[in-house]
Order: sequence, then C-alpha cells, then structure tokens
Amino acid sequence: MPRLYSDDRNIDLYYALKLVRGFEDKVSVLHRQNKILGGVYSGRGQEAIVVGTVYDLGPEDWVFPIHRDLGVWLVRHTDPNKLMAQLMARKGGLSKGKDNWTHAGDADRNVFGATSMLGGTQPVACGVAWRFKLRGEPHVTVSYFGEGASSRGDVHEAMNFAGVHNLACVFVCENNQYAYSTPVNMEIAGGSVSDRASGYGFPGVKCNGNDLHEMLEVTREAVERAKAGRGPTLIEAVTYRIKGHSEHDRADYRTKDEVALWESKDPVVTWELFLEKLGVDLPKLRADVESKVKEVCDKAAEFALASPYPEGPEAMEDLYASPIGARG
Amino acid sequence: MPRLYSDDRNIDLYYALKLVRGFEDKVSVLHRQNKILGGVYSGRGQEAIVVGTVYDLGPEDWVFPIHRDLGVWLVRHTDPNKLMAQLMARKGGLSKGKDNWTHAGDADRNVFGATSMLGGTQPVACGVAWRFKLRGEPHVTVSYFGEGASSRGDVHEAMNFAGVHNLACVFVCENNQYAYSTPVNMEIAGGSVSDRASGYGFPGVKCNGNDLHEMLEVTREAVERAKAGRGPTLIEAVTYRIKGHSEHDRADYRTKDEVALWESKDPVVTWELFLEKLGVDLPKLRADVESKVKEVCDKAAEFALASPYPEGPEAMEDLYASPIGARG
Amino acid sequence: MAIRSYLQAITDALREEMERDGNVILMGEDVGVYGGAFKVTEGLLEKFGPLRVIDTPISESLIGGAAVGAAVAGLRPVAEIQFMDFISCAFDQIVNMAATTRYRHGGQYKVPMVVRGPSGAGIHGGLFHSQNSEAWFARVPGLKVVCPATVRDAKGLLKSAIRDDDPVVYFEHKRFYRSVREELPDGDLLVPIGRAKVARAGKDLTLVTYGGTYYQSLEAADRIAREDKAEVEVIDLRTVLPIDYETVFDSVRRTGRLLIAHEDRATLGVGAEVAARVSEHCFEHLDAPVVRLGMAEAHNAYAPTLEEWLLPSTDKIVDKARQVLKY
Amino acid sequence: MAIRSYLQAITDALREEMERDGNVILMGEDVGVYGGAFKVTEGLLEKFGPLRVIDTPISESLIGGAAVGAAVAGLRPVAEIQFMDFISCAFDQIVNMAATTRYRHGGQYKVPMVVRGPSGAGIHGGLFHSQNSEAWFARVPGLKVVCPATVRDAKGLLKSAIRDDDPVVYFEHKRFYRSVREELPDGDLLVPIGRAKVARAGKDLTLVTYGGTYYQSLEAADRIAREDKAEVEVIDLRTVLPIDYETVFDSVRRTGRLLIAHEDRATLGVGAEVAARVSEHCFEHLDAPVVRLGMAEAHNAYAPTLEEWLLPSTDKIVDKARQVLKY
Ligand SMILES: Cc1ncc(C[n+]2csc(CCOP(=O)(O)OP(=O)(O)O)c2C)c(N)n1
Ligand SMILES: Cc1ncc(C[n+]2csc(CCOP(=O)(O)OP(=O)(O)O)c2C)c(N)n1
Ligand SMILES: [Mg+2]
Ligand SMILES: [Mg+2]
Repeated sequence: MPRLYSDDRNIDLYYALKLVRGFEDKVSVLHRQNKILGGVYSGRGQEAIVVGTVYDLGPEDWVFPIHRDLGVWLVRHTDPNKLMAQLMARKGGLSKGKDNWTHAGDADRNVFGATSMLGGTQPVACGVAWRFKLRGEPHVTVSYFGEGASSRGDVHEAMNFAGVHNLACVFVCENNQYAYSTPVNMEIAGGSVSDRASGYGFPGVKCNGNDLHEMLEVTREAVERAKAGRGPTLIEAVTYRIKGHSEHDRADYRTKDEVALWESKDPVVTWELFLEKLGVDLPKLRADVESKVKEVCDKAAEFALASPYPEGPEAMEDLYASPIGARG
Repeated sequence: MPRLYSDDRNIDLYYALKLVRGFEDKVSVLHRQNKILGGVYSGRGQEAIVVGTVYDLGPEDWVFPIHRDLGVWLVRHTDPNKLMAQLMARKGGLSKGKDNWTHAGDADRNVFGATSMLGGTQPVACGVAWRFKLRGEPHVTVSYFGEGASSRGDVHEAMNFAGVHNLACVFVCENNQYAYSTPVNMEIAGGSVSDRASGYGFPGVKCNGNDLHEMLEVTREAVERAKAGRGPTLIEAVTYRIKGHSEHDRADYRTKDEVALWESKDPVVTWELFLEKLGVDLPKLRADVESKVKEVCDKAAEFALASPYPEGPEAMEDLYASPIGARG
Repeated sequence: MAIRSYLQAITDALREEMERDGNVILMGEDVGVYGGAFKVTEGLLEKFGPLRVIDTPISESLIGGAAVGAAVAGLRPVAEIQFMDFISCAFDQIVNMAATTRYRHGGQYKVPMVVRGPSGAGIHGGLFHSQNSEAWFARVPGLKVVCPATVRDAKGLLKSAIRDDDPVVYFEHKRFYRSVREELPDGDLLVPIGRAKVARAGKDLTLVTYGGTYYQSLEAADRIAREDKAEVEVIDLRTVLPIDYETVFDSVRRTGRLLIAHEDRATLGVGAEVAARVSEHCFEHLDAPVVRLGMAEAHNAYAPTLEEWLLPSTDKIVDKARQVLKY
Repeated sequence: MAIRSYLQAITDALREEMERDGNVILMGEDVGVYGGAFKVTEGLLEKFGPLRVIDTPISESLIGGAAVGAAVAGLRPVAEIQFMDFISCAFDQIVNMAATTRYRHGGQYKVPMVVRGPSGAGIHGGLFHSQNSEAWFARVPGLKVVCPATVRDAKGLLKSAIRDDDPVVYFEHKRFYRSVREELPDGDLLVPIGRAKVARAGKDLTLVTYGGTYYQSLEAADRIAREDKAEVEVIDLRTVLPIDYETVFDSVRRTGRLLIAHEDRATLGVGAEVAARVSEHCFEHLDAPVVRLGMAEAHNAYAPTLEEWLLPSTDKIVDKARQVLKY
C-alpha cells in the first residue's frame, strides 16, 4: 500500500497514529455537537493496534474491523471524507446513510463491515480465507474482536475451523480490560484469551498493544506464517480503553489511578519518544503532522456536513442485487 | 444412590455395565424390528464412561445425557420400563410419546433431556449449578457432549461462564473419535478437547474412557473439586464408537483394523478380567447378570409394547404450565 | 400513587419481585455494576448481591440456556438481552431449548423464566439497535410474548411474567424508557398475560396496535375524532402470544373495519396473523378490507431521513385509518 | 429425459453447477466423505476434491458466517445444514449477517450464497428433525426463500439459487427425497425464483400450498373433482420470499375462495401473510373467508399417533376445502 504521509516509514507510522487519534477526536466533538447520532466508541489508547496490524498488509488482504477500530479504515486508505460522511449518515458515506459507524466496510480496500453482533465476523473471515486456500492466493484476513467478544460462540467456532484447516487468518483480540462495564476477570475464565489458541492448535501471542513496534513485529510474524500456509495466529494485544465504553459512559466503575497508569503508557507518546531518540525534531514534526491531520479531519467534516442525507425512499435500495417483488 | 444389583460394589458396577449394554442391544433389536422409529444411536464401547461418571453421584446432583448416553438413565435408576416406553413413543414413557430417545429426562432423578442441538445443554447445566452456588448446596452437574459437539459455540460459552464463576460443573467430553462420519482431526483443531480447559482456567483431564476404574477416579476428583467450590473440570474420555453413527450407518469410512483394535479394548471385558483377577467366578456371575439383564430388558420391552400410543389430541398437552389461548 | 417512568416501572417490578421471592435472579451483560445499558437494573446489585444479580460475559446463548437451567432447578431467572436485536444469538436456546423443555419432558419440568430487554426503533440506532423481533417468537408454542406500551402494563406484565411458570419473552420499547410517565398505585400491580386492552372506545374503526405504535395510534384516533368526526377504537394487544382474539373480534364485529399498526414490518409481523384471523372469523362483519401498517420492508436504516421514511408515524396511521374509514 | 428422484435432482443441480462454475463450493457437516446425512452430496468430494467440498466441524454459526465470507470474496458457497431444524444455531449469521451485508454496505458487496438442507415432518423425526422453519426467514428483507416440492423445481430452483447474487435459503422436504420421482429433461433447467406455479387449474376454489403439503393438495383437488364435482385450482408458491401475489390474486379473483395449506403451523406461517394480503387486495372478490390449514399449534411430537394428529393430510385438506366451498 502507498504511504499515507511520508516516505520515511517511521514518520509515516507516526502520522497514522496521529491521524487515527485526530480523526476520533474530531468524531467526539461532532458527536457532542449532535452532528453524529447514536453511539460512538472511541479507540483512544488502542491506536498502535490498528496501525500495527494494518499498516504492512497488502491490498489483497482483507480486514474485519469492529466498533473501536475506526483507525483500520484510515490506515487502509479509505477516503476520510467518505468515512466521516458514513459516520454522519450522509449520502456521501460508504453505505449512503444505510447504517452507522462501522457496519459498512469499504469493498475497494477489502474492508468488511461488521454487524453489531460481536464475534460475528470471525466466521466471515474464515470464509474469505477459504478463497485464498482454494485459489492458492498468498493473502490473509485480519479480524478483530474485543476480549469481551471472545466469550461469544462464534469466535470459538471460527478459531476451531481456522485451526482445522490451517486458514490464513490472523485473529486480533484487543484486550482493553473492559467490556462495557465488565472487567476482564468477569468476562474471561483463565485470564488470557491468547492461552486459548493452543487449544486450537495454533500460536497465541500476548503482546503489548500500546507498543507499535511490537504490534508491527507480531503482525509480521503472524502474516508470514499465514501466507506460508502454516495457519492462523491469535494475537492478544493488551491495552486499555482510555475513554468510556461510548461517549455517554462516564465509566466510574474504574479508578482514576488505573486510568492514569494507562494514560502514562500512551502509544502515541511512546512513538514520539522513539522518534526523538532517532533524532527527529519532534516539536516541528508534531506541528506539521497535527496541522495535516487537522486539515484532513476538518475537510472530512466539511465534506460530510455538505453531503445531503439520503432521500427517504432510498431506504428500499441495496436490499438485493437482483431485485424482487416486481410481481408482488 | 442405592445399589442396582449387588451389595458388592465391583459386582454392582459390572451389572451396570452389562445392563447398559444389554439394554442397548435390546434397543437395536427392537429398532430392526421397526418397533422403535427414527434414529437410534448406540453407546456400545462407551459404557465405562456413563457408568463411571454417574455411579457415585448423589440424588441431588444433576446429569445431562445426550444421544449416546442411554446408560445414564439406567445407572440413575430410571425405571427401565418407562425408558423403553419412551423409546417406543408410548404413553408410559417419560414424555408420554412427545419426543423420542434422549429428549426427555427424568425429573425425579434430576436427569435433564437435551434438545437435538448438540452442545445445547452445557449452558443449561451452568444455570442449574448457579442454584447450587446461590443456595450453597454441595451438588454438581455432570453434562456430556461428544468431541464433535465441542466445536459448537454453546460449549465454549458455557465453559467460559462456568470458569469465571467457579461453578460446580463437570463437563464430560466423550471423545469417540468420530462425529458421524467426520474423524476427530477434521473436527477439532489442536487434537485434544481437554487442552482447551486451561484456556478457561480449570483442569482438563484426558483419560481412558474404556477403563471404568479410571473413569470412576477421574470423576471422583472432579466432583470433589466442584463440591469444594473449586470450580469445573473438563474430562475428556477417550473411547471409540464401536457401531456406526446410528443403526443405519454402515460406517465404511473406517477401517476394519481400527474397529478391531478398539473392540479389543472393550470396557466390559476389561472389567471382567479385573473381576477374574479378584477371584470372582466369572462364568457364573456373567450368567447370573446376563439373565437378570435379559429379564429387565424383556420386561421393559413387554411393558413398552403393552403401553398404548398416546391419543392424537394429547399432542396439545404439556405445552404450557399455565395454559393459554382460552380466549383465542 | 407516584409518577413513574416506563423504565422505573420495570425497575420497580424487578425489585419488588426480588424482594417477594428469593428465587428471582437477574442475569445479563452489565446488569450488575453498571445497572444495565439503559440503567434498568440500577441499584439491584447493591441491594441483592452478586449471587442474585449476575454480570455475565458476552454470551447470549449461554444466557438463554443458563436461564433455562436456573428455571428448571427452581429459580426464577430474568435474563436481560442488552439490545433485543442480539436475541438472534440466543435464538436456539429460546425457541428450541426453553420453548420445548416442558413439552419434550411430558410436563415433568416447568420453565419459569423471563427474557427481557430493549427493542424498537426511532432513536437512530441503525440496523442492529432498533429491531422489533417479537414476531419470530410469537409463533413458537411453549413461549409467551409480551410487548407493554404503558407504564402500568410494563410493571404489571413484568410481574406476571416473573410469576408465570412458562418462559416469557418480554419486549421493552427503548423509546418509551424515559419519555413515557404515568401515575401508578404503590405496591403490587399485576396485569394478566394474554389480555388485550381497549385503550380508547370507538364505533367506526378498530385500530389494533401494541408496543412502539401505541401512542401514535391514540394520537391518530384523537386527530380523526377531531378532524373526521369518526370514533376509532384502539386496542392494545399487550400480549402477542397468546393474542386475545375475543377482544379483537368483539370490536371488529361492532365497527366492521380494522386497521392494524405496529412498528415491526408488516410481512409476517404479528399483524399478519391478526389480519388472517379476523378475515376468517369476522368475514360477515367486515365492511372494508383489513389493512396493515408496519415499517417498510427493509432493515432499520440509520439516517434520520431513511428512518423516518421507514417507520410508522401518527400521520401514516391517520392516512391508513382514513383509507379504511372511507372504503 | 431420465427419471430422477427429488434427491437426485438436487445432487444433479449441485454437480452441474459445480462443473459450470469453479466458484461454486459446498460446505457442511459430513457432506464430503459421507456424502451428507441423506446422501445428497454423494460422489461430489471424489469429483471436486476437498477444497470445493468441505466437511465442517459441528458449527452451524461458523457455516453460516463462512458462507457469507466466501460469497463476498467471490465464491458461490452452498452450505448444508444437516437438518434444517439446526438452522436455529446459525440464525444470527443468516438473518443479521447474510441478510444485511449488501444493505449495510450500501450495495458494495453481493452475497451469492445458498443455505440448504432437509426440513419437514412425517418421518417420525420428533421435535428436532421435523421442523418447517421457512417462516422465520420469509420475513427477513435481503433473503430469498424457496421450498420446492417437485423434482423439476428442486433442480431448477437450486440452480437459480446458486446463480442468484443474493442469499437464498433453500428448504428441501426430506419426505420427498426418495419417494418423489419425475421425468426430467437432460441438462440445464432453471426455474425462476419468485414465481408461483398453477399446478392444477380450477374455477371453484383456490388452494395455495407449497412444500410438504403439495402432493396432498393435488390429491385433495382430485378427490373433490371426483366426489364433489368442484374444480380446485392448486397453486404451488415454490418461493415464499418473495411471494408471487400476482398469480395468487389472479386465481382468487376468479374463484372467489381461498384455502391455504402448509405443513408449518398456521400461526405466523407463510399462509398468514398470504391470507392477510388476499383479504386486503381481493376483498371484493371473496365469496368466503380465507381459511388456513397448518399443523396444529404444538411441537412436532414423535409418537405416530401424535404426529398424524398434528400434521395436515389429504383428508384434512379435503375437509377444509369443502368447508370453504360450501360457505
Ligand atoms: C452479541 C452482542 N452482545 C452484546 C453487545 C453489546 N455490546 C456492544 S460493545 C460491548 C462490549 C464489548 O466489549 P469488548 O468485546 O471487550 O470490546 P471493547 O468495547 O472493549 O472494545 C457490548 C456488550 C453486542 N454488540 N453484541
Ligand atoms: C447443532 C447440531 N448440528 C448437527 C447435528 C447432527 N448430528 C447429530 S449427532 C452428530 C455427530 C455428533 O458427534 P459427537 O459430538 O462426536 O457425538 P457422537 O455421536 O460421536 O457420540 C451430528 C452432526 C445436531 N444434532 N446438532
Ligand atoms: Mg474490551
Ligand atoms: Mg464423537
């Protein structure tokens, strides 16, 4: 895939992190202004996961983001204008106003939008990977789920199937310690989602989801493995959901200390420190990147706000590829 | 629970094994004579599992047998007459002809009948175990599933929940190497169902399902653990389905050698050898036990055949505890 | 007497039943510490403790099945589905396990459980936070299905559901949670399952409704009374399995005209069954064809323009009612 | 021309479509080595290999979801549910994932998949090997649902379903697999989805049916012709989503009388929708109430006496038809 911002990989990755965060911040603001309706789920604190697992994928690989993975679209080069229009239910959005948030993908970039039913895309990813197997194509699917969603039967059925058939599936569990209000010890027996992988005969890797280097490396290994026909990998990226479950959740079921602890492990700041060690002029770079991100986000918001809502009767479009009911 | 046949535990266990096998053989014969309709699934070769996991349970424990576990009812002291009438869809059966085979339990003995949907009773067992937890009762649930059914999402959701809450659940996976025609390597990634337990934070024990001693011992440990509030155990009893999936399946997807190998590990014969080592006069005992089993089975068949079919309109009974539709 | 919201009435019913009967337990995602996504169970964990208010993992099928287990073992579980759209993930446990347990055991077990949760559209929830799923269940023998619209019914039907010895699926309308308030008598209040209510008497047209279109139907009746001088009789089914046909037929035999309005799609929605039965059993009394109004035959699209176009409304009910009246 | 059974026609359709299009794949439990529980896929693994005929673990939800994935990626999966009763375990993936994928992506993806399998009663299968589950799906926008009764339709509709770019749920009637035979032309045979068929012309009563009651309906019509000198027009819906109302309405407007018979329960069965629509749109033409006949409102009980009592039969259809004719 082409670079997003700079020929320098490390700088480009920084831009990706900042773009994801900036875009989500913009979404928050627009949501508070009632310009985005319904629930909005922030991925703040988890940017290294979406950037690290998507950045090096090829155009023929497929990705299956969920509600906290808005960044996946951005790193995948989905037009930010279209994405913002999608969030605002406009005609210019990916689904032309049909559904909100992440329920529409971007077919041109092999991004598949989930239903709300958590865990539902892991089986779908298996089906896509079957095509790779059938045609001998060297591609992978990368599908996401929260540690909370790991309790759904669908995730189990998919991992087992992928394991039996050595499918080119990379399963990414974003373990951000909470499912809505429910802490991880009430959600997952055993304490660790990655431990389950051995029961499916493939590696489970627990890694630091706040460390972009680690996410890139772990993903590289998993993708290589999958492309070599050696089957799936389950990556458990340990991270933290910095905000509430959705914009309206004050999340007072958590302690301030806990949040502060994780804020101190911010993946974007960590990457900045790395760039500084490399000798990058960070204040300047940050200013440049932030102004570019602001430009992209503002333009996206502008585009979206200028895009009309769909007309009512369009609600009947896109139900069928070959329409029915002509005789009814 | 009272003894079935003899005050001598070893002899009584022998009787249990023989009763299960004898009863199933009778069922086979009656099925071939078209006296039992629909599918019949033999547990031949797996008797040590049902006997070993049920024999030492208390009356307040709950059991959740499935299609190959007819023996569970018998060891649980369900009236063989009623059981046979159940198989023949007679009014004198457990469900008065409502459903076949194992879909009716025996409420007096805390036997819960499954639906056909494999894996469906593991969540139910969790619900029963919640009552034990709520009331501080020292009982357990023992629920069964095949290695094939282990791929169902429900089994995963139940094991995770039981693990999170340390429920008094003993999960018994009867790994008989086939799910219908599908061999175990096509069903379960990783090769071993018991390996999955660690992912749920409780012990998984792989054991010889053809060895009654081992089954009794493994069960004893699991039950003790559960009653002590230390949570679930997953027992994977490795065994072999001697017959086809159902009576009509010739099972030629298997080799003769494989079947012969497992026939040589017959759990009933193994127990007989043990009794002989103890100095029991086996020919005499076997003759006595077989004649008693024959008597029970013949009587059961007689009872069942004499029991009428329900009258058509009884199909509308037992739908609701508090009937509805009076005004409709 | 006190003014209670639709949501408070549900919370009250849960709390009162839990106080009355130690066998009543709650289970669901985030029902404990958080008090539920809509705060229906707020305060109940503190009051009844974690053995009776269970925060479950995200495992709808487990929730359905465990409720069956708790019920057959003698408890009275009330399981929350965080959004009723997700009941699709518990479908097998409800339609095959819960609904058949009594039957397939020849009456040996009873299954006193309730599955409840927020359903319905009109809050820009999109495809998966807006569904009306009652029709899937309203055809399953062994289940009872209720869809209260008023505060009184929300409370009284939930209490009846909890005391009922059969599995009840209880659909709350999330649009009503905080927007609908009513004065309620203090203390116990039971509304029987299986009884419709004549919410407004009339002689010219019967308007059968329930759930999401209840208030719109009453508004439509008022408007027609004012503007058309016609009297619409509004019947709230309240229970959609079993349906109280006696009340419906009585009314249609008097008015000769029937409009059915619900928020769910018309195709194989509850109204299809009502229309079919009325057409059969009130054939001689009908002066006009039975007409149905439901949301358009699509998914619950997200954009406000689409959602508005899709959903029934007071205006649309008035239009349809006039069409039937004029026939 | 060759005599083919209902089952052979299905196998033929699968094989021919797999030969025609390398993107067609099969998946399901025991469909490979064993050739399927009813041997519908026998010989296909040998012919097309394990990359195109996939023996899956017992994971219905996975099967449904993986079919969606294969479909959006450009394959044409045909997923077998070993008994259609178990489709309850794949419910979410079918009604929420498959049915909405195109819509929620604003048309970006197409989902050319088929879910097929044996359904229906009458073989003493009991509660979980006898269900008619089509009505649950026949109300879901985004899906198409077919229920062939004849050998020709079994073949032609399956071929159309496989070539269709939308998800199709295809219900086979297991009672017909080996009992129904017909002469079929060799080679390609397509029956369009969404078209009913007038299986027998008549002027006195319209009898709408599909699936399990098809042959009983024809027998009933014959008997009534012989014994009552009345001519029953039998319409086989074949597709229950979308329903071909033009054909139904045309007929009812000529005969003035309608009986609907299906094996599924009447309550919110496909016939409820047909009855509601006919009652609305053919109101002036109806000389008698629309009557429905389905299995009794219980589960598929196992004992032969119960099953017989529950299910529709030629006798019961004749009785109901006479009732409508005499009205
Ligand atoms: C099947 C299903 N059940 C419940 C929900 C409601 N819900 C939405 S997000 C969420 C929490 C998810 O937690 P997790 O999987 O850990 O992801 P996170 O939000 O923490 O990223 C819940 C319960 C849902 N969307 N789908
Ligand atoms: C959900 C579900 N899918 C499919 C079936 C059909 N079926 C019945 S038994 C069986 C094989 C079960 O294998 P396993 O779990 O290993 O048990 P075994 O029969 O070997 O004892 C299958 C596929 C079913 N009953 N339920
Ligand atoms: Mg989480
Ligand atoms: Mg097995």
